[in-house]
Amino acid sequence: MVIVQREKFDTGAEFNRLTEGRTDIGAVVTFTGLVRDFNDGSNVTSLTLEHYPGMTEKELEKIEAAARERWALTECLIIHRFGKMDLGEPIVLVITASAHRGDAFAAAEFLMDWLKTKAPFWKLEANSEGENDWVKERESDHDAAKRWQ
Amino acid sequence: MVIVQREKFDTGAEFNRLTEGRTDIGAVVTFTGLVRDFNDGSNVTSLTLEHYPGMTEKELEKIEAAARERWALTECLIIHRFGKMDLGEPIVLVITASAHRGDAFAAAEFLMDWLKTKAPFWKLEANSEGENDWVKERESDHDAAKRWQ
Amino acid sequence: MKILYFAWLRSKLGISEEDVTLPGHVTTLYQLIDWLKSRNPAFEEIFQDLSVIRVAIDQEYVTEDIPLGNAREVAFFPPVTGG
Amino acid sequence: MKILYFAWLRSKLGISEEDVTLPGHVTTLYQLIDWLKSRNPAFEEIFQDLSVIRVAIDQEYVTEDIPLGNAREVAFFPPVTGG
Repeated sequence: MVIVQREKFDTGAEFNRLTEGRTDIGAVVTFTGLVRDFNDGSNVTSLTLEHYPGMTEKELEKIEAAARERWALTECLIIHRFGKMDLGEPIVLVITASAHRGDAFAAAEFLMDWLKTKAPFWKLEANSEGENDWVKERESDHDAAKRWQ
Repeated sequence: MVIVQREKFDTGAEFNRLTEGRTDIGAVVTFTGLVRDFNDGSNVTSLTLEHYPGMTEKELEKIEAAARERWALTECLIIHRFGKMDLGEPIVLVITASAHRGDAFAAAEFLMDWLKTKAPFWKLEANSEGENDWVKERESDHDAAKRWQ
Repeated sequence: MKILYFAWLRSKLGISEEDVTLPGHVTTLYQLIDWLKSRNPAFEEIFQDLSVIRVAIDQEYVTEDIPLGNAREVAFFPPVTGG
Repeated sequence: MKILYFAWLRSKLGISEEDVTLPGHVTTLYQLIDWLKSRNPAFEEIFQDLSVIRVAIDQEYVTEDIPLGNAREVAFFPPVTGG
């Protein structure tokens, strides 16, 4: 399932919703990305995420479908926020559930790597000098995504 | 931190406790292992975990220290239960927090791989035929652990 | 045809979208880009280095010069930085 | 010296621990195993195939025949299966 929303989410509540009453899940991996106070050498004071409504959901659904094709997942959830976020707030959540831990780990990493290079989101960082900077793409994200080709 | 306990734990509550008020964490990975109704071809009805009190804690602390040496972790938590558990109950939790997702993912996988091959726990499965079987070690767990040598 | 701009393209241009009617000689993506550039120095500037621009036609990534066909929506944006 | 048994070793033997006083000629791990086996067919059986047994002396893994020294606790158990 794919959810794109402005509101905060609660990783623990999503974990509980997903595993409640299930006895066929052996392994659950969650990845939560949070707004960090430091990036590429500058003090971040807040983050604003812009996205491409419509295309975002489609891309995330393609990424989920690709993960489900590659690994045996009993559950798969992607939540990505947009809008303004304060330090420490959650940005993105990926949960993968499987009978075995190998599949859950690999799928969660894959989802994050592809999401980072394919989902149409853009980060605008406000820093302590009062500037607003569009975050640059990272070479390391592209290298990470190449692992899955 | 390492916790060995009989009581159930709540992945979401542990996640919240660990990230509360923090602005230096960019990425959090959780792994939760749950009691599954099926293993190696038989229907499981409950699971009992035996462990070696004293040595268990020491081994888990060594595993945590090894992870902290290899990756830049801002937080690291391992909870492992012992005693009788019903289907769907959580057995083990690993949480890793870092500035970057690569470290958090790698450390969580490493912790689980080493824990599976080094921490003195033994699973006794009760199945629907009324039998109690000690779970056999898995070759795949040893192969997974070898990745980190 | 609707043209969308995101992130620094949007902030540099000061617009997030526009509706355009293409002249008859504009039938491919690269022709569209050339035509957009010809209208205004601000567009000339943002399309200066196409290696830093990503394109989606009707919400699907496009990486080469393809015919626009019946496309209803063309979006221009920088490499993505979400997650 | 305290000897501990876990998992199927414990269930086959019917005991989880015992206190033993070693005879003077038992000074290494393998000598200890031989001595334990000599006492009783149940022990002979569990120690039949040492490749399926793991050993910890004073809560540290041991993989070869080492002197027992002042060890206070020796544990025997199958390969671990937690997590």
